[in-house]
Amino acid sequence: MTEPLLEAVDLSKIFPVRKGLVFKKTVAEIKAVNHVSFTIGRNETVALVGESGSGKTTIARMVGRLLRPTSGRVLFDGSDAWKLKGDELKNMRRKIGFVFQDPFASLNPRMRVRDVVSEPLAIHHLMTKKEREERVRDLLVRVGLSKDDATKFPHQFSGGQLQRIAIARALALEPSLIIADEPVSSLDVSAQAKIMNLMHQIQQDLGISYLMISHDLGVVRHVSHAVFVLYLGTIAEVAPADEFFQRTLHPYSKALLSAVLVPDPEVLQKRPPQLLKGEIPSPLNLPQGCKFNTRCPFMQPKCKEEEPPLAPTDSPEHTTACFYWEPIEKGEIVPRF
Amino acid sequence: MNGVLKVVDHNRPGGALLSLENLRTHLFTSKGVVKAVDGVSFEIKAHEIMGLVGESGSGKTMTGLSIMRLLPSPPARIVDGRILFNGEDLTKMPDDEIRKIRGSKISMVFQDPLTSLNPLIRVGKQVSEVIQIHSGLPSEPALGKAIEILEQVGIPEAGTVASQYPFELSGGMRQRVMIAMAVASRPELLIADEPTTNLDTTIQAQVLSLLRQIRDSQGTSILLITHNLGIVAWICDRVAVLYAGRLAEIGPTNAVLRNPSHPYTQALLRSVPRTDSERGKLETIPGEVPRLTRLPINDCHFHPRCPHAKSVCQSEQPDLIQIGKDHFASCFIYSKDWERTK
Amino acid sequence: MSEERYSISRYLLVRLLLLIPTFLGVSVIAFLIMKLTPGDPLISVIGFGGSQNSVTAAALRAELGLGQPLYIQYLLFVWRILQGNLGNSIAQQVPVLTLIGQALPNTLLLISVAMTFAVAIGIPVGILAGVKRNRATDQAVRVGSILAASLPDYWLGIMLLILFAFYLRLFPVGGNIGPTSVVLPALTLGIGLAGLLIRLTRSSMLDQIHENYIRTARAKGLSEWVVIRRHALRNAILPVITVIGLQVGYLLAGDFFVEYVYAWPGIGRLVVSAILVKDYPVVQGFLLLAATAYVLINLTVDLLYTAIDPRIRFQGRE
Amino acid sequence: MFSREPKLVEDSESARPLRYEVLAILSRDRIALVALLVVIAATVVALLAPYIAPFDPTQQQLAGSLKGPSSIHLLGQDELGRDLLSRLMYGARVSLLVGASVVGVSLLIGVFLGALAGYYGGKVDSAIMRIVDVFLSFPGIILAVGAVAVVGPGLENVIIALILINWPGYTRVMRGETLRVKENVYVLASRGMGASDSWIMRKHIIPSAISPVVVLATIGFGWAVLAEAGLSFLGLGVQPPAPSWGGMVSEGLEYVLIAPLMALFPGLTIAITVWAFNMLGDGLRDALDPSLRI
Repeated sequence: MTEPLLEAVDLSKIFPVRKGLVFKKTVAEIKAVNHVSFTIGRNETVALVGESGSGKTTIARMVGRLLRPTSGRVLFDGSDAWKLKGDELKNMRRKIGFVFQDPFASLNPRMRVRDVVSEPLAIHHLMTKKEREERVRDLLVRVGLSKDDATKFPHQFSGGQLQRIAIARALALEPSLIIADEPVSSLDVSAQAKIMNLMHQIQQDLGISYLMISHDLGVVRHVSHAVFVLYLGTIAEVAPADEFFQRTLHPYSKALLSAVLVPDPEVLQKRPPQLLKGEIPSPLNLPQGCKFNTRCPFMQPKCKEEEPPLAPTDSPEHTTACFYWEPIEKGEIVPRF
Repeated sequence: MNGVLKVVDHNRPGGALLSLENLRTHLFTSKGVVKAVDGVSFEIKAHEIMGLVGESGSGKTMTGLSIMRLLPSPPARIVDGRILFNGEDLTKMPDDEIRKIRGSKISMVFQDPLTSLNPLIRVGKQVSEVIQIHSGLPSEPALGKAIEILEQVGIPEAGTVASQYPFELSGGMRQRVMIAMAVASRPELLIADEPTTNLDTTIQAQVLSLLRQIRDSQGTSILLITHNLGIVAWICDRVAVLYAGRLAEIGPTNAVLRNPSHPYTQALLRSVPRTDSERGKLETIPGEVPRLTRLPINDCHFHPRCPHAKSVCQSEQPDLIQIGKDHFASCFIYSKDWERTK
Repeated sequence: MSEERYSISRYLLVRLLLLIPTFLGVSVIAFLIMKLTPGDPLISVIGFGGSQNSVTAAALRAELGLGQPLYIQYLLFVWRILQGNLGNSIAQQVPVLTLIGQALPNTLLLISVAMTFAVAIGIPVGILAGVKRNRATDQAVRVGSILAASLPDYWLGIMLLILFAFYLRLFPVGGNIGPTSVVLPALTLGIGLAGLLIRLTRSSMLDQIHENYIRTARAKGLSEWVVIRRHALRNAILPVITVIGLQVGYLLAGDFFVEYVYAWPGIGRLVVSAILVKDYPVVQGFLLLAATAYVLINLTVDLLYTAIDPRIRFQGRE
Repeated sequence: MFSREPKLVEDSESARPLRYEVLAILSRDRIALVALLVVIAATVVALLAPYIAPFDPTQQQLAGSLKGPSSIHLLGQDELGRDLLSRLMYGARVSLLVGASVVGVSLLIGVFLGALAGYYGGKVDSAIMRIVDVFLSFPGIILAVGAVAVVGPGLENVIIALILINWPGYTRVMRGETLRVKENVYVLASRGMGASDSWIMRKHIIPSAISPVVVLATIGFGWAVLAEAGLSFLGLGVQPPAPSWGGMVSEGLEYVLIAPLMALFPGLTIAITVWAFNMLGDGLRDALDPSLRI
């Protein structure tokens, strides 16, 4: 196997909660991300899946060098991203592009499309003005917009079109990785499909890797090669995508998957969504032991005391952080709802 | 035209709780008239959950607000049509009468529960307020009843929660408070506008199941406005699909989702990313949702994006045509002379 | 509950501690503003009073430490303030505190009558304009209220004086010689304030009336009047309270034009005439008083906020 | 936040560069347009006063002392027989010069310090905001009167004094806006592309944060005109015989019972000019900036 494009090693992020108006002291900690490791290969899409408080956006920002990890390393192309300086850092910046959730928010409404898309080129002092204009036009055409859109302002576009502009901007520096944080979740269904197809096409044409953050497993199904399920900052399950959607092992993954409503009444009748009890616990007050134990229908006494490690299963590259995945799968532990 | 049936049949016994007849709600903006709702007719029967689906700009929220007579005015105004609730036309009703219906017989749950709750008032008080105005109970017993209702919608330790402010609650809890307010007076019709859009997946399932419980236990009819066809598939009995302010298709959920008949419904269903399919490309609908200010009057608004479009689609507006039992689509394909049309 | 009370008293304490740097800055400015005056202040004093002999002058010099280096003078100044001694007026040879004490009630009377008038007019009209946005009423209120806030108050004072005191003879011409004396000066101040409050109430109402929770209130079946009174107004009033508070602080001397025109014996007139004759102990005393009033009013407004808005209360507890 | 229904107003005005917004607002708001015309007229009069004023503003004509309006002296004459209209026209030069320089300099200081404080936060922020707090804790106009009294009357000193009390307000508004703007995802996106702090400030923060400051500046212009007139009324501004609006009200006060028009006209001129700036600011604010409501 070739060297991975990106390696996240044992990443953790703790946000201190400070009190006091003058002398601020840390009174609590939010453990947003706990010891998360993963790799992204070349030309591969890795999906981080989870609900609010799962830490997926925090991970994306640490990987993209927008937020400093409390501990752990990010290796990009073999070098430690958080130790790079000067030209090397600039170089790494060029290799990572970003696409954010809400295109209305991630594009400066006061800039023309031309300036939005060429902003990365301008920041890195690349190309002459004329060459940049040429490049902007190429990029717009590549993402399915018209050359003439360059002079318009963001408010003249729909959400889907704006997300195309955001993708064009991310592609401007010819990155090898694009970090996409919920790139389609604020879009209409028909626009969603188009953006996902566009991202797919770009991967095929340019050999780009994606780190895809999403809460929507339907979206994840269509784009990703590997799936990481996060719950309260901890990895619950890792599997190759094809396997994941055939066979989930962690009770949280199962619940999450079943809560995705397929638009087919018959399928839902056969396999109705499994209702979890209670709310997602506050990250300020994480449960002892397995973080899912407060809502898990299969909860056993041990789950309240010990935190299950992410451990291999009987299938290659499929790991899960549940003590009881095997008895659950065999039906030896009955769920309590 | 031959073979065309009207959906609305007032003479049917045991008929509709609510029926919309040719509702037109337009927004009069400085950029032109936006025909947000442009001739929509459907009915909601007692005890049923009716889904109203559509994408941005389809007019689904405006339909809900029209029923409640809560349109932002200016710019919105009902320009035509009737909204019959238990046989009475809501569009003609004087303000003080519609007010008696709001919150008691018809109530509404909105999309964003944080901003939809008053930030400065304790949630118990916000629920008891609606009880007080419609039942005339004094404030103490009304608060007690509010706590009872908060319990019924699945809020643990309802007494404590009642004395909290909205910002202290989670998104799911806030939406339960909104639902408690809406069902406090046991309405006959509950309009839920995207009630789960900003909620987490697992919480969404809980809230939807709560809505279904309310229907089952209280017999409330629900108009569920959503963009998510999965939600429709799970809890709706019937569904109406809107496109650019007009009804594209309407029928029992099973029929519409398993046998979609309007080309828009078909395309929409194919473009939903599903967990039970394969990795790879999705089918898409070509083109963009049209700008509502620039729509022609006499056409099928979907024709620029429709793979089957003929010239008639550009010059005439299709009527609803019956496809199956209670299942209608507004598409010329189902007219008898489609083969011969150009 | 006790936790809440505890945290509020703590919050108060911290807020009061935060005032220390502000007061230091204020004292430096109060000190410097008159120190930078070119020439010897005593010359103008002697010229002004005409009765002081050179012995008095020398004593004054010693008391104020005028011969010492600047920082010593400053330290002496702060030391005297901390003892509650604001010094004597050079021009009138009376303790500054006495002068301020005589003038303050007059100013407070003027401000409170003016503010009552402004609130009584400004808030209802502002609500009306906000509810009837962009109709003719609103536009008329808009033009009028902005005009009211744009009138130079000394000029307005003169005009009202001519009209009501000279021609119509409804009110006394100047000074504080009876209960009717306050009417014209208060009206002069109140008109501008009312204009300001109308604008503020209107836009604050507009902010709230488009919020989702107002739609929810209507969806409950509440009447429009109840929606506005019980839901919109409560949220809209917060910024208005802030401004009323700040205006009271500002008017402590900011009303001096009005006091000047009407010969009203208040703080504003006292301070401005002290400035003009370089009677700097009075000016310094006033600056300290104004800054104290400003921060105390700010603090009161903040506490009112926390009483009304639970979100702030809980942030305070954090 | 991520509403799936269309916004009622399809093309929101706030989503474009400032100059487009201003034009769009004025095209709809007739009253603000009138205000703009008043401002333009005042500016033209001020610039062209030497050419269009019928008389020399300081030329005395004792025979015409305190004469009312006539066909030659449209607004009448003052106690020294000077033409009031000409004096008002020349007075506009003073008022607008003070307004422009006070607003201009305060704006520069405020935008710079406010952006710095808001963007970097921490110690920079605390230091800047403590100073701002101190300045804001005095009644501004008294501070100005005091400052002018210290350094002596005159146009330059009035300008300096008004800047001294004006910059903190701009700084505070700019800081608040910067705090809000810097949370925008497009700022994060820019940082992700490798943008430097100075790039982010120049390209994103300042252009996006500036509109409430512009509103404040418009209203501040009116305020400065009013304040200058106040100081001149006290005799602390431009020294006689040079005309200024505030000074003219003050001169008129002495003869107010004999010739009330002498005080009336300059006062009205001040009121209309200040009204125009406030009205313009109000028009801009209603559409531009929901956050600034004072």
